[in-house]
Amino acid sequence: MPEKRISIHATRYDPEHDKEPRLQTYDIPFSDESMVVLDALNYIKSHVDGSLSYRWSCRMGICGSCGMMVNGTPKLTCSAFLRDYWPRAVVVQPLNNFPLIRDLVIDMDDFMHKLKSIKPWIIRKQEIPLGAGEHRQTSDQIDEFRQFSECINCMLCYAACPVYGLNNEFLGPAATALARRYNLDSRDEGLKQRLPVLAESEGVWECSFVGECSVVCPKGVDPAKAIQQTKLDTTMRFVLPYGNRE
Amino acid sequence: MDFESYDVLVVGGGLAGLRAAIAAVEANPRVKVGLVSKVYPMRSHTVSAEGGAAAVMRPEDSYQTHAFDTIKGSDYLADQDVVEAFVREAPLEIIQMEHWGCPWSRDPDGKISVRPFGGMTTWRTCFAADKSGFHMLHTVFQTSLKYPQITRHDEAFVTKLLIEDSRCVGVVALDIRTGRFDAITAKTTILATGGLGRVYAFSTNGNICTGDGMALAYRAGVGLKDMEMVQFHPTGLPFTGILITEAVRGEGGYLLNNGGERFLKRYVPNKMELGPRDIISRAMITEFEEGRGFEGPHGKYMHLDVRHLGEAVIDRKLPFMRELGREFVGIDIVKDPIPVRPVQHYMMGGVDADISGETPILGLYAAGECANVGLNGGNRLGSNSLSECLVFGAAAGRAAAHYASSAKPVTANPVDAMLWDEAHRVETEYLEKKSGNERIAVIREEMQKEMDDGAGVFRTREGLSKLVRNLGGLRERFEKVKIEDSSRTFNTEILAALELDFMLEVSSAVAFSALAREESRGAHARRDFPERDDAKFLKHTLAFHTKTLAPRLEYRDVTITNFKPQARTY
Amino acid sequence: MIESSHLPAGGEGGRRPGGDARVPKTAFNHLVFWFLFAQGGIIAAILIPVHVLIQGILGPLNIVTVVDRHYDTWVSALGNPIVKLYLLVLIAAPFFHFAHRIRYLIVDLGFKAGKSMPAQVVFYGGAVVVTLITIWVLLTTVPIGS
Amino acid sequence: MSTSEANATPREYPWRMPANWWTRSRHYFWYIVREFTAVPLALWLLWLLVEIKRAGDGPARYSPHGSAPFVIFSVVVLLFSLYHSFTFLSLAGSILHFKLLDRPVSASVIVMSQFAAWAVASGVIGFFLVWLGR
Ligand SMILES: Cc1cc2nc3c(=O)[nH]c(=O)nc-3n(C[C@H](O)[C@H](O)[C@H](O)COP(=O)(O)OP(=O)(O)OC[C@H]3O[C@@H](n4cnc5c(N)ncnc54)[C@H](O)[C@@H]3O)c2cc1C
Ligand code: SF4
Ligand code: F3S
Ligand code: FES
Repeated sequence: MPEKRISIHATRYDPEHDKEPRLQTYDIPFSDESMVVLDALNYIKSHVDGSLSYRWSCRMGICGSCGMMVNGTPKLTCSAFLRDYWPRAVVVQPLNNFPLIRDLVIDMDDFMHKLKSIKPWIIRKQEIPLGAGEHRQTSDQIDEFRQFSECINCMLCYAACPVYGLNNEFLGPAATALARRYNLDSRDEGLKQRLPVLAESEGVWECSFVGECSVVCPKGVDPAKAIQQTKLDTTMRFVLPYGNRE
Repeated sequence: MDFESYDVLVVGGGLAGLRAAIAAVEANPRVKVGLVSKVYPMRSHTVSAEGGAAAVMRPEDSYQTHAFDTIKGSDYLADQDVVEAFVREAPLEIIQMEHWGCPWSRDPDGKISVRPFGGMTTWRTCFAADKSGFHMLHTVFQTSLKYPQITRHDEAFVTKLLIEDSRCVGVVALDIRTGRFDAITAKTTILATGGLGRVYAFSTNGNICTGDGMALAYRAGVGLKDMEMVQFHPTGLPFTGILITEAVRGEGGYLLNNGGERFLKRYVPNKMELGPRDIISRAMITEFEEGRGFEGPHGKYMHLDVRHLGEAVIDRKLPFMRELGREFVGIDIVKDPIPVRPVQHYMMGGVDADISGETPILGLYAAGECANVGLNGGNRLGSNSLSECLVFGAAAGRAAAHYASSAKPVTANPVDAMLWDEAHRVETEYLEKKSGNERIAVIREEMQKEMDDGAGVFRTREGLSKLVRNLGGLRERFEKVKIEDSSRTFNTEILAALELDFMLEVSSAVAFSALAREESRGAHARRDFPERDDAKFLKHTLAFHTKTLAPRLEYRDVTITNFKPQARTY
Repeated sequence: MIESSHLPAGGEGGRRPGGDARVPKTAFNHLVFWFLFAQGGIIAAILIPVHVLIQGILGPLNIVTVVDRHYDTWVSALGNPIVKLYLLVLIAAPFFHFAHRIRYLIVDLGFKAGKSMPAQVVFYGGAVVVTLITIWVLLTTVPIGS
Repeated sequence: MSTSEANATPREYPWRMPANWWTRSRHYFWYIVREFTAVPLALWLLWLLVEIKRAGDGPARYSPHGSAPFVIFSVVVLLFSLYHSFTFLSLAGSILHFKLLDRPVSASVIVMSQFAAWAVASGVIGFFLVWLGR
């Protein structure tokens, strides 16, 4: 039986030589059913073309660095199986909605700043000393925010969100989910400091609930829910009578 | 243009590095801290740790037993003063993480839960479901954003330490995005670059775990300690090497051979699945050799069975394992046993550092997996490493901040020359050299295979001698390596070459150290010397860089305080 | 060519104007718009389909008798203040929803002008105008009690 | 040797959103349809306003709209309005979060209750529209 093969079309862009990105085709052996798209890229880099650039590390879907567009959908390439595409070709492109640095490497600095802007740390009026031990927290209290704490910053949601694609000043899905993660944490008292960031004009209001962010999220974070809930809670704080304001 | 410099420069954005950066700022809010990492900090390999972090958290437990478990686990190669200090600090660090927001799993009364772990006599591993490392890393990273004193240099690859008059004054780093070389200077430098798993073909470690920090320190003249001590974890998924956490056994999973037998009863009868990693890994290899393993397309394996735990327990305590099973093996661990085999996992050895992370070079510190402060000896107990990153990361951060406040400033002159030299070296050795014909990946794959064969779970003199010979050959071939990528922008091929250079360096430290230790201790199992030999080898190996491939080896006594070496049985 | 330097600046800023230094402020206009949008949306979702079905399809096809098919019944219904109030809610509230959606749709289709202050005035102002017209029609067409 | 200017990232290829982005995926397309429902619904409500205004025409000249094109238009509007109701109620339901007896109410229960409310309201309104028309 002839060796099984698969075609990979990967984006190439070297700012020093290219005016714009183009696709390059590689025909590689598809030797193992458990091969993922990332394995294919690694095969290319190791054996065909050492200059192909992309990010990856853990190969177990947790470091969040290997997100790319695979046949038009944002995916973690380390958990996108070739067998799901074969015998069709696989088109691997850099994540949508971000400036492109090189080949499959996008510039995500923007997110790093947005992350910082939502103050993703526990804010307390009064810190308790280490000697006093831990804050008590029940499993139910953890369940309030658990889902939103699972974000691996993979940027698939930003790549899926057309609103971010149209206006990259939008705070966006993952940053809002993480803000909500802290706002819902029973140990945190920083809601008031985070609200202005969430509720400013480029904050949650920009989102028109396309919902695709949650569809592509590999970790079940549901950032769309985080955003809509933030809109609702923020509005209620101001619309409802004073009793509900903090 | 002012000559700016940091007080404390941290190399590495994993748990140890971030903890060090925060500790430095908290020790002295006036210090300026730089944090260099070759990947965005939250991509660091700490992210993949699953099981949890050990600390004495319960009244039933005691520092004494945690210390004893650790020392016995280390096969008496741990420095006992270090261990004793470690067990006292660990609970505070766990609570500190809690205050910073780490979503630790909780008991019904709201306190941090603990679970059993291999080699620990009692329950003391704190966990955040089975994504402990992920949650801890994101917690410290996000907390670090709070401090304006910390300036990050993301995606900058350190190629060399700047040493001036036997004092470390910073690093040379390649800005990956622009291809520019920078001298990032500082009064003190903390190495926290993680492990070296990628020198093996089959490893749980991520692509970035290439032993860079060890090689950097080694080349700068610091000894690498106990490099023969490489941990193999019993339960990796065949093919990918993805780790199935020890917590699976902690929660009650069984290891079964092809006869459906819990074979560990022949090896660690009192501990069974909760035996230490080195012994279980050897037991599995022995079973394979005696024909009691399953045969699969990716080699022999055993079954790890959690079906009897039931869906509820699995979903509450091991949800990520179920996800991994589904995503990467196509099984549901509620219904199917998990195929597993031993896999390279952790490096006990590392940069020689003392209890506060200080190395013999002034101004240079090390912490985390890349360091060897004497905690893990011959075998690290599962879940001690995350705690180690916290405790010794913080210690190094504080020590560095303290030293920096009295150290004399760094001057521009020699630094400029060193920067130029280093930039020039990389340019000529890699970018401008067009003559080579060796592929990086080919050399890397051969090195990995050699390491798997020669410095795996079981070692022999023949195997190790062959390994050092072949590493020599690979080093020569590496001189002729070819770089196809001529761009300066995000040139990952140059990084691969620099990493391979580092890996070849640390591999030979491993191989030579292993060849010289003619006994079996902890993870270092010599078929030709199956017994532990306290008379000759109750000592740390120190490997020093030389002009040739072979390091100069020295030995240093182990510090013994309260625990006299005994036979290690479970 | 070797480019090198000391201490590269850790590039601060991001893509938002002002970068990390700017001070965020709650946008109350958007807060109100969203609140009205959500209210209107739920009212539209729950009330409109049955009106369309009965008044737009079943009535004209004479499958059932419907209040607006006959002058008498329609006028007497419209004279009832509760009916007036109901119709006001039915018509006015959804327009705030529509205004919001259409404005965002325009932005989605690539017309940035949809975000501008004039667009906000036109769209939400439009909804206010529809509300006023509805009130006027309801009060003048069939006065209460006639 | 300089610092910050040199760091200004050069030559990145900027992202440009193609104008036809919403035709590139089924999900995006249905999202645009969802947003577009506002247009037919608005038109239909304007018609209803006209219908009210007509009541001022007097008994002799009163003629409710009932032409075939109008019925066809209504059928189209009905489809859009059903799509609006389904999407809005399920989306709104999934984001609401309440607690009942200290337990969070599951999203599916909330969505179900929204649909139930819709059904009841439609029944009551339908009844009045017909009953008042006797
Ligand atoms: C799959 C897996 C599961 C584990 N589970 C557990 C567990 O349950 N419990 C436990 O206690 N331990 C566990 N461990 C071990 C533990 O996770 C690691 O030892 C620990 O996370 C190491 O942290 P670190 O900060 O030292 O290094 P890392 O997290 O690896 O970070 C290294 C950092 O150094 C940077 N770096 C490296 N080289 C360079 C360079 N040349 N220039 C610039 N930056 C550089 C990297 O970018 C990175 O930021 C596990 C390990 C693995 C692989
Ligand atoms: S919310 Fe999901 S998709 Fe978005 S960055 Fe986080 S993990 Fe990735
Ligand atoms: S895709 Fe974008 S528009 Fe909102 S719901 Fe998600 S952020
Ligand atoms: S390589 Fe880490 S998420 Fe894919």
